[in-house]
Amino acid sequence: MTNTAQTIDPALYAAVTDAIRAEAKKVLEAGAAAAVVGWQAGRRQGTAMPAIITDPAKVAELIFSPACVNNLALYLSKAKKEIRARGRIAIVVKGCDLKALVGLMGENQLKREDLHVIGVVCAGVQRAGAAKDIPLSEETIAGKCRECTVHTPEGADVTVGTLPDLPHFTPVESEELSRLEAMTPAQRWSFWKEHFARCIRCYACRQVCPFCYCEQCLCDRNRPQAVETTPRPAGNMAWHIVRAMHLAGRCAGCAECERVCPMDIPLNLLNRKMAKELKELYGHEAGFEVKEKGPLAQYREDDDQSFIK
Amino acid sequence: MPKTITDQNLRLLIDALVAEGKRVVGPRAAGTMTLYAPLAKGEELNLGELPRRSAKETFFPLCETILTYERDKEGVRVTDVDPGTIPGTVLVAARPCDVAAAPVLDSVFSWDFKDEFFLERRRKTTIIGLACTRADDACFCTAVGLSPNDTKGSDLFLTPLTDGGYRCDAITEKGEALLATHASLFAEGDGTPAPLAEPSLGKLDLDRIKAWLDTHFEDPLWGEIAERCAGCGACAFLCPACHCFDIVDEGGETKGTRRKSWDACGFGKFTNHASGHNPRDVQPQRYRNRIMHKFKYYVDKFDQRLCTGCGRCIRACPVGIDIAEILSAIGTRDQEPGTGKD
Amino acid sequence: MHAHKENHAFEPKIVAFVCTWCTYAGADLAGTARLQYPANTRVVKFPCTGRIDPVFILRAFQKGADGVLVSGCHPGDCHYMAGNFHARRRFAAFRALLDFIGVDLNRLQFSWVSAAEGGKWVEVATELTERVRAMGPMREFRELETEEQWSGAIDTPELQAAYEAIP
Amino acid sequence: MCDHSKNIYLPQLATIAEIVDETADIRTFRLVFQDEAVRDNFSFRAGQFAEYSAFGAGEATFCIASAPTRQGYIECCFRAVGRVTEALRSLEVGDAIGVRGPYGNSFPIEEFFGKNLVFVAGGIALPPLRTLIWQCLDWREKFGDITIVYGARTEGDLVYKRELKEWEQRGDVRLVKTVDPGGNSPDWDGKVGFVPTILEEAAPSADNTIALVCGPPIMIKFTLPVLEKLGFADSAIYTTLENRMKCGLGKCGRCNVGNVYVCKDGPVFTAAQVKAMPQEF
Repeated sequence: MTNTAQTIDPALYAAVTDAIRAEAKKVLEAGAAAAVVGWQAGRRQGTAMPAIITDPAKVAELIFSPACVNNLALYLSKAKKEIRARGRIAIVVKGCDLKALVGLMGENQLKREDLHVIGVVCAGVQRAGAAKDIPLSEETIAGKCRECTVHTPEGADVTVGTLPDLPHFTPVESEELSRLEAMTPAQRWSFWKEHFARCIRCYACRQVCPFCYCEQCLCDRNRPQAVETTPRPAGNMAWHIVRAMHLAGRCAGCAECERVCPMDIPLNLLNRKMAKELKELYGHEAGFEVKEKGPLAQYREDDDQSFIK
Repeated sequence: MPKTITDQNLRLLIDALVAEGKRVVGPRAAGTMTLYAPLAKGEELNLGELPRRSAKETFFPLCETILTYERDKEGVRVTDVDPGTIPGTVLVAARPCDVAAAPVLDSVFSWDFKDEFFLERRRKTTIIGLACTRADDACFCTAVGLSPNDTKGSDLFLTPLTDGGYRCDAITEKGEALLATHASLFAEGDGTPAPLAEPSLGKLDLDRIKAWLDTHFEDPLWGEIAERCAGCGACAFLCPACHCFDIVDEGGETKGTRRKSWDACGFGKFTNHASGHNPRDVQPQRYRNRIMHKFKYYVDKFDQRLCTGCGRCIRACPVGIDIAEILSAIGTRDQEPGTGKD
Repeated sequence: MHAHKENHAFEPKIVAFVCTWCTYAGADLAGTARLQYPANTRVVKFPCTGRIDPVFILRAFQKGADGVLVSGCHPGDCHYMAGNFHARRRFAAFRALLDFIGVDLNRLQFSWVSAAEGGKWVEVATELTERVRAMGPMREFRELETEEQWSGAIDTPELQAAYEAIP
Repeated sequence: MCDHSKNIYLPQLATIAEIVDETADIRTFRLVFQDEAVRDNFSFRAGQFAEYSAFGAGEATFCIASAPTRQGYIECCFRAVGRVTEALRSLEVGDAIGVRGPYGNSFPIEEFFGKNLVFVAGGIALPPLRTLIWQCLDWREKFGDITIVYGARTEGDLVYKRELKEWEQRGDVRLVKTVDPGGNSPDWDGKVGFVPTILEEAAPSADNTIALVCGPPIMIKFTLPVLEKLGFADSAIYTTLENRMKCGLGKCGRCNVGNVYVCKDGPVFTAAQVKAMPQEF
């Protein structure tokens, strides 16, 4: 996988688009799925948004492009009951999205047999706020995609696309994680304090997260109140700590929380850190295999307890 | 008589206002973005891009204290917040779409009961608007009846000139006064205006949209749009005109603060009753309220619309919901009353 | 690194979250045995360490604790079989998170103290109290508590005073 | 606290003078304003509501349940179901709470002069009518016949039990009280049946009569057709709506039903008005 050009060949996306449409048409016509959850183009040039297609005549609306950033697993979580109520759903997933889907299965939120999974080979998607230029480049590719290890989803009912040679990208997320880890606690505190102070508590991070499907979020509860609801530095800090903790060992790393943050808070850094810790401590990693229990829902008698007196 | 001001003098004006003890709020770089924030000096003014959050927080803070309380054996003591203590402010280089929302919000905050937290901030703030020379594909001010050089709400208005300076028009007495006190920073004349921004979306027929909304409380459209809505508050919080808020007590039983803070009608718990009953139980109902409030309810009540076409909700929506697209669609819809099916 | 901040007036507030079966009984034993330990510790009793949500630890810091002690039964001794095993993983993860956020972990101590270990309870409580005393007050969360977004900042001295009085 | 505060969100302090447990979970507070001037000058109309604060928990919205004709105090009645109501419930006589109000519109009582009145209430929804009932009883000569149909799930769920007795004993009111089937004890002396059924049985004349209905949505749903059958026009039927509110002042944007702000245009509406609203409550 070497590529001397610093861009990604857009041919992949066009090929995948065709394949998604064909597969969608097939499953809808055969009645194998009541709806296909995929992406469609937005009004603005170079944008895309989630699409729920039920009519085989409309499959041509489906697309795959570097703008197809959304993790559609969100639409199969308990938070979106109406969609699942339609019946068997076909869903288009990138590798990172599939990990979330698998996580939801592990948490008994979904049954594999209720889904028709259309896996797409993905070379990367756009960074939030990047220019909508084609092809995707060092400038415009999302941070998570620079060090993606799941370009090709595994275990889907059908997987479409062939991965082109990819350029080498600097792994900015890992580098940023290392940079933070090397800081003193006081430096890290001021780093996060500054970021969280900008938070406006729109909860976009929570609402797009496939794993934030609780009917009653702890942070919306007021008897007792665990986290202040006002967008002040104090409550913001608490909210982001609680969010990161509740996703620890569950997060599949799709980085949607960070992408959607209108205040550009690097939320995936927290998720990455927790994923790294849980891998080191308990060997857990989000993947394509359904696990009955997450790392914080199980234990071993010989787990590390060097931090306990 | 029109005046002009150089970019350098605009920054000196900010320095002078700060020196007078005014709070000067304007676009300032904040990490990866620009935000409206207090400027310590003119140099901090950052005119490169549209600030990520609207300027509404100048009048309607994200969160503000409305009282503090203390409770002990003697009883309860409440400390009032005097809205009169709000500092004199100059909002500088605010975009027309942000500024135009302020007079619209005056209506709701002043009908019958007067919300002095908002109104006092309005009274104490002088607004220097700035025409836009660049629009992106989310901008649609012209579609909702405004324009990149609309002076609605501004006290003083700056129009960029080809030479990098600005033409400066006093719109109100407040603006005149500010101009007069700092006359030495301005020059006579009007210069050559730089070409204005040209938002791409055509003018919307807002009356037709209103007429459709009047009769389509129930319509399949709401389900179609909002099926993908994730239910976050990004659109409402970035919007210059959204003004829903919550009132909460924070602190303990013995001491604490009552605060007013931004809220959003897209949140599931927004209208939830203590009993568990929720009048707007599903996302399409909530999204409908958002559109209805902006383009019908507020029009019915105050004859104004809660949208200035800034495009922030379009840029920020995690799932690509595009209000301009929805309005265009509504504008071309059949005006026959709804089917009654949602 | 905080040791130089000598402040004799400073009495740290230590919140101890303990399980009722082991550590609470251990602390009780310390009391009946008239063992001395600093009076800074406020004990909050739980049925099991498994019930001690990391949010409680966060909340304690937010509400003004200078140090937090979490203690329960030794592994294998849990009254509910595995509560403390589950808690152990959760605490390990939460510790890492707090550290990454920038909370000095010297303010947070976990321990296993059985019903018979009154002496160990005294030792753990004393050690944490003295360590935190040397570090000085936990300023980070307290400062956050008083910070406002610029737009909502309050300017009257009266209100500022009333406001600062809020813990 | 400043008398001339410009802060519309600032409550007045009131002391709890009396607590009455109406049922196992419904409680009445009698409140006396601490500030003498406020105590003397506080005036409201039947149907208006207020925001009551339990400091530290927040504010909750209830109607003012006492009659405008009774001065020197106000009363509110609430069920402990949420954060604020539970905090209120934990308070004792002598404790202080905050009160903001009165807010909203009211029953147009002047328009009822010379008419017969039928009050229909279910469960905890009697307080919004009780304020008007007492005002009408205090001004008894201004009205024709007064009928009160009040029901609850069980005997224990009836509120204002002492007053029900008083109304029963007065010669100038017809009280029909009922409990749902199975909700009665052996010595229950009222009716057994759902409110709409009992209303139909009681069959008050619609002639020159105003009906005032308040109760859970399901009761209202079945009561309106009964009233229609009895000959009541929608414009002669009044009800009160309740929605989640925060400001009570027409600002915060959550209590609206369509373009109607319940806190400003309501809470009192005629059935005709309610039917014209989008069905969103």
